[in-house]
Amino acid sequence: MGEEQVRPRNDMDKNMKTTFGSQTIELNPSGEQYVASVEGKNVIVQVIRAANGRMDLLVDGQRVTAYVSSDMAKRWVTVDGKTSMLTKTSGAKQGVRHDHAGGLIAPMPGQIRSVSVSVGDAVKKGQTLLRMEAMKMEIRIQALKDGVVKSVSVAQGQTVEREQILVEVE
Amino acid sequence: MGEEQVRPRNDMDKNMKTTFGSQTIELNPSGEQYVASVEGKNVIVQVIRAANGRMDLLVDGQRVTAYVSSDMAKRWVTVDGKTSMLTKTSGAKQGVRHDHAGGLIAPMPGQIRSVSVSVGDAVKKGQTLLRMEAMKMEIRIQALKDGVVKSVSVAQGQTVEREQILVEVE
Amino acid sequence: MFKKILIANRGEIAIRIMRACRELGIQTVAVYSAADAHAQHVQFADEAILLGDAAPKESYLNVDKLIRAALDSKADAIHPGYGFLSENASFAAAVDSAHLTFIGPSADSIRAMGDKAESKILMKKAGVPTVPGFEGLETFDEFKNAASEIGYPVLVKAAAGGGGKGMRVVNSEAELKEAIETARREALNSFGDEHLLIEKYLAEAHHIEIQVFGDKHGNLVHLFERECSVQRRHQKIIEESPSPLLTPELREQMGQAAIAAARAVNYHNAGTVEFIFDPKTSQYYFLEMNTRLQVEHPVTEAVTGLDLVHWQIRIAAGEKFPFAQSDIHQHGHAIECRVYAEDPFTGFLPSTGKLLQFIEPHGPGIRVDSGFATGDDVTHFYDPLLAKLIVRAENRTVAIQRMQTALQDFIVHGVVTNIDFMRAVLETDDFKQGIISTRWVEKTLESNSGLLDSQQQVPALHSLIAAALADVVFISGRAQPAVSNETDPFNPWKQTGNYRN
Amino acid sequence: MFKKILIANRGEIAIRIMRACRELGIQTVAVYSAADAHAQHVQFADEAILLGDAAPKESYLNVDKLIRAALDSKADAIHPGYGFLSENASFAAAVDSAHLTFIGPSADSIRAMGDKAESKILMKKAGVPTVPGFEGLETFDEFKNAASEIGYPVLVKAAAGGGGKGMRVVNSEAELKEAIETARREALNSFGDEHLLIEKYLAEAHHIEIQVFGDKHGNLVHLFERECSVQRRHQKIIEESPSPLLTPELREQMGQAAIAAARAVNYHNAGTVEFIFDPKTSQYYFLEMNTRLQVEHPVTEAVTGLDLVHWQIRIAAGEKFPFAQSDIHQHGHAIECRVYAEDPFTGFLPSTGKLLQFIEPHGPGIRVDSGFATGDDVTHFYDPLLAKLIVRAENRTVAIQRMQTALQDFIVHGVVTNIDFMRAVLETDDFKQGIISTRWVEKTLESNSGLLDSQQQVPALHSLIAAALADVVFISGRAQPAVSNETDPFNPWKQTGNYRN
Repeated sequence: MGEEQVRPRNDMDKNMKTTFGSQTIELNPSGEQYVASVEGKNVIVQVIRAANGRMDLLVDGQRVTAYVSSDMAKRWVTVDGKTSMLTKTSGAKQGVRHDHAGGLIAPMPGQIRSVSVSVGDAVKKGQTLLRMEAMKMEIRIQALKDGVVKSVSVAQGQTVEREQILVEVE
Repeated sequence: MGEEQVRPRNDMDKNMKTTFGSQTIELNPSGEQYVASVEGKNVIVQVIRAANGRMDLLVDGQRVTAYVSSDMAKRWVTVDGKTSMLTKTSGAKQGVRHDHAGGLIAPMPGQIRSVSVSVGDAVKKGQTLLRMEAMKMEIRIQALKDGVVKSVSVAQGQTVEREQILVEVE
Repeated sequence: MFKKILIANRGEIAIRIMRACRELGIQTVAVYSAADAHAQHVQFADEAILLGDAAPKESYLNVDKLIRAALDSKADAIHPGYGFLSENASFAAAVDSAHLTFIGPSADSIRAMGDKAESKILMKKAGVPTVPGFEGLETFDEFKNAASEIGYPVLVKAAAGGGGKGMRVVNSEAELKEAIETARREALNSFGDEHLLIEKYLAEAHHIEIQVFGDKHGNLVHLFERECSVQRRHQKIIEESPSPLLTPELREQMGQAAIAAARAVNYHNAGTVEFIFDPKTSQYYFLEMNTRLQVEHPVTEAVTGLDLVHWQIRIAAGEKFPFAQSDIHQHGHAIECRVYAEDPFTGFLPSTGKLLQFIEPHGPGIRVDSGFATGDDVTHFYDPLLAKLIVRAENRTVAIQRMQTALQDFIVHGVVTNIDFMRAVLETDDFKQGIISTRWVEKTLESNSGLLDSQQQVPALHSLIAAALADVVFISGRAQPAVSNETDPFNPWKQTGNYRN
Repeated sequence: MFKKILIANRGEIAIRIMRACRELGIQTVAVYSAADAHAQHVQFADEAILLGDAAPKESYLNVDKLIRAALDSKADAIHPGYGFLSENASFAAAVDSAHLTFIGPSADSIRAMGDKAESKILMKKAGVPTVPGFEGLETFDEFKNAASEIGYPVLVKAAAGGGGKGMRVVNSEAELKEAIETARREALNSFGDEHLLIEKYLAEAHHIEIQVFGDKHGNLVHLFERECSVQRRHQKIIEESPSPLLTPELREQMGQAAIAAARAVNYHNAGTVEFIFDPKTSQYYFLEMNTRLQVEHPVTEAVTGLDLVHWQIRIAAGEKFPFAQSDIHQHGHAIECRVYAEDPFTGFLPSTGKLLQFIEPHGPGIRVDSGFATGDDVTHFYDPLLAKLIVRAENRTVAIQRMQTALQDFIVHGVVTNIDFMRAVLETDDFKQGIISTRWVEKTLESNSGLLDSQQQVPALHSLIAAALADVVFISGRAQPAVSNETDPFNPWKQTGNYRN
């Protein structure tokens, strides 16, 4: 094919297993290529070139260009113009994000404008629990279900970070 | 001015003298700035930002953006859209390039097409000494002055590098 | 001509204005807040002046600091860009009083059009068609009665407003009270004025606007229309020119109506007259006039070949138009996509973070007006517009194809963007047929039409492979990189410190 | 429409063609020589096939290998670009024989225009004005007599040639013999044919060419002129449209002459009819017809709004023009500057090396067609064209201003370029007045007019300071960088291995 070939590294000559969310992928070095296994399906992968966060691959003979950036456990990946954000998880840590199922988190950094409920209040699905302001917009945080307020973690005027828990409803 | 200030490094807290061709510049750290001296003239230099080969400077209060790349002793510098190539020289090495005053060097890599003179030949200024081919063009190497051929370093068909000496005339 | 212009703005529009200044041989002064010390617009300018803290009131909205910065830097004019103080009549007046030139219309023109209620009355007088509705209401009962008379759905919106802020659609009387309260709060917060007006909400309407331009010698021309109906949260995301809906006759009528609107307020410099267009009846109604440069002005530049910012500056300096209406033509087709740091899956809430990768597309007919670069932070302090992507082609079909490939080549990592969403919109039959109305995005998302499904939540096989391989190929801090690439001596991935793990 | 196209070329033109293919939904196959394994055009394509060694004969000029690559990759058409095999009738015929489509004119059209002597005879028959001269001469005496009859200065040039190769200006009989010998050698070497023709050399002439385009259904249109008189070594470096010299009447006459020339050889697809224009008499003479896409085609795209490569592909696939001559207009003004790796101080000899920095300019009205990126090698194997910089503006004055700032923003380190030289040319009164003839560069340099002096050989103070500071600020391998910049996590200067010292 005349393409520059990239050899898997020696210290990598064993199977690598990575889990992103619910999907696990295994990479097995094989000569100058990798065999990638996902859900029992195998494909042959060859790295043509990799630099500046861009990889040119041959996947089962098909040329694939991918951009990958890394931030902690997050991987931003763009293939064919589609961008996905994957989060690397170990088996044990899976489901971490669901711990906050009853907790309402700040969708973005901003400032709390008003808090309408207190601990112990009964709330209805869709009821506005608090209002915050971010990027000059008012955002209403509403109850996702009927329930009782278990905790209120913020007060009016307070600045909050993205994904910070604001209110928990049980 | 609210600009981010960059402190000269501690291990650099002494005067630095650099010579490019015939010009020598001295940089003296002074607080958070430098005093640059060229031919007895002093200017105050402050580094606002430096990344990816680009520097934003304040030179006597005037904002200057410069791009600098380095290759061995060469420095490529672009300021206000003007690009210069400077060569760092020590005092001892100055004038190295003039050693070849009588020697004709290849202006670019290429192949020798024909050699028209031999050692001992008398040549006239402007006489074609050899022809080379590069980038599909024929380049004639001509004598810069009347003289006698002292050496011929290449033969027909030979591939030559840029700045390789081809013929010397005395 | 001016020697030095201060640009009282940030981001892509500040840079776009500075480019025009450079081409005209004019020095530029950037202003910035503490959050923007490293911003691209600061790096682009000849001089840069810190205004204060990140909060707009301390920086980009602070009239006194801006005037002082202009005087200190010996600028002779101020360009306000769009947003911030661009439609603030007091700012324009303050610039005048400081013996500086405001690059825009007169303070009087801004004031006349700034109050949506008053301007509507003015337009009725000038014979420009307006949407059925009422101005100057105060009590809830007045609003309630007005709404009943107009018939639901109605729209309440800030009299001083623009850009979708302080605006609410009300479908029934039950929603009216909260809508009025929220709109008032947003209006007060955004524009310092809580007055609202109420009008008929045209559900299937298109938003079509006409660019107008006047010099200080009484010449007024229009530069044709922009179709801006692809909106979410009442804010435009895709604009184009020409509009697929207009016939030459309608275009001419609306152009003349826009000129009449501008003439009614003695307008000079660039302005936009926005119309609501009902495709069923081909009726158009004056919505409001934006007395400033518009975000989507590049679409007009692409089809007319005129540089609107050059002309803003030249007009402000007193030049006369060398052309008449008959010299101006629309050629080809242009589309703009606004690339926002926002998440379509959370109702388009803004997304913040550090840009880990920011690669702009290039190619014939492609223009990118951007305010960011790899490594920059997208903060929650300001509008989440990352860049505007504009394509020009000989017809609408080719323009859509070109935009699709350009969006595909636009790589942004570190914040969630609307790029994939816009690709999905461009792919729909509705867009291809040019029949998207202003409520289309909202309705289409509500009806679960697959607009978001097409952006698979489960990553494709190739993405998974790439993500897993990246750790092997790029992670450093080990013996040596798995991939050596001699053509790339500056490969940052070879360096431990760069892999943020 | 085609499903897959092989591009038998490299560099910027290969990428430009691939962009068009992508927009039309067509897969692309790149070909490359061993020297180009890392080249940008290889990275841009959907597939890439190695042809052979760096020497063109082993790769980009190898007909058999190219046809085999097209068949192997199941391409259904080949686009030849410009240069290489683009005007080789045998190649076009071989593509046909392999049941592939050649994206260009027929082999017969190429052949008819390929021989400069024969085509001149053909043009005389078709009523197209030609330069006084003689074809079909063999002996030195024949040339000598012809030259005397025409009157010195005369031009000897390759009958099969183009692009300035195998071409010599002869000012007196004393120079004639060596000129003929050199031209013959170059002709043989470049085109495999040593036949020469001789004609009157018009010293103050302009080079003005007309873009023509034909479909396979007999429709032929012209897309107006390009003024290409800024040349060094008989090769263009700056082109523009419209030409400052042409009146609407002359433009129409030359357009019709170009269509007549194309019709005489049953032309379809894109072609260019080159004319010599004498500004004193406003006479124009047919020079040659280039039966391919031209380097400077973006200038025409900018003023007509048509995408020439799209249309090349669509015409080759059998489509009919949906427009007539009267639908095509020139709008605004466009200029192209060819950024070459060449040194104006050594008579524009090519410069080779690794690109240490390659930053392209961006902005409204700016287009860059480039084949290189930072880290790439510029080798001596191929043409030293790095990129084409094209600007579009509403008139010539603004276009020149825009080009000046764009050139200023084009940063190339590692090879010497002609950027500063082109800036100096654009700055001259002669360029501003549009009176530059094809010999202007040569004459101006000979007369020591300061064109090169303005590019100070002694670096300015600011450059010296920057060069000295770089070692302090950027050199790593020491404790830690002097400058920390949090917005730039990938700063390559922080890394020892990247500072090439």
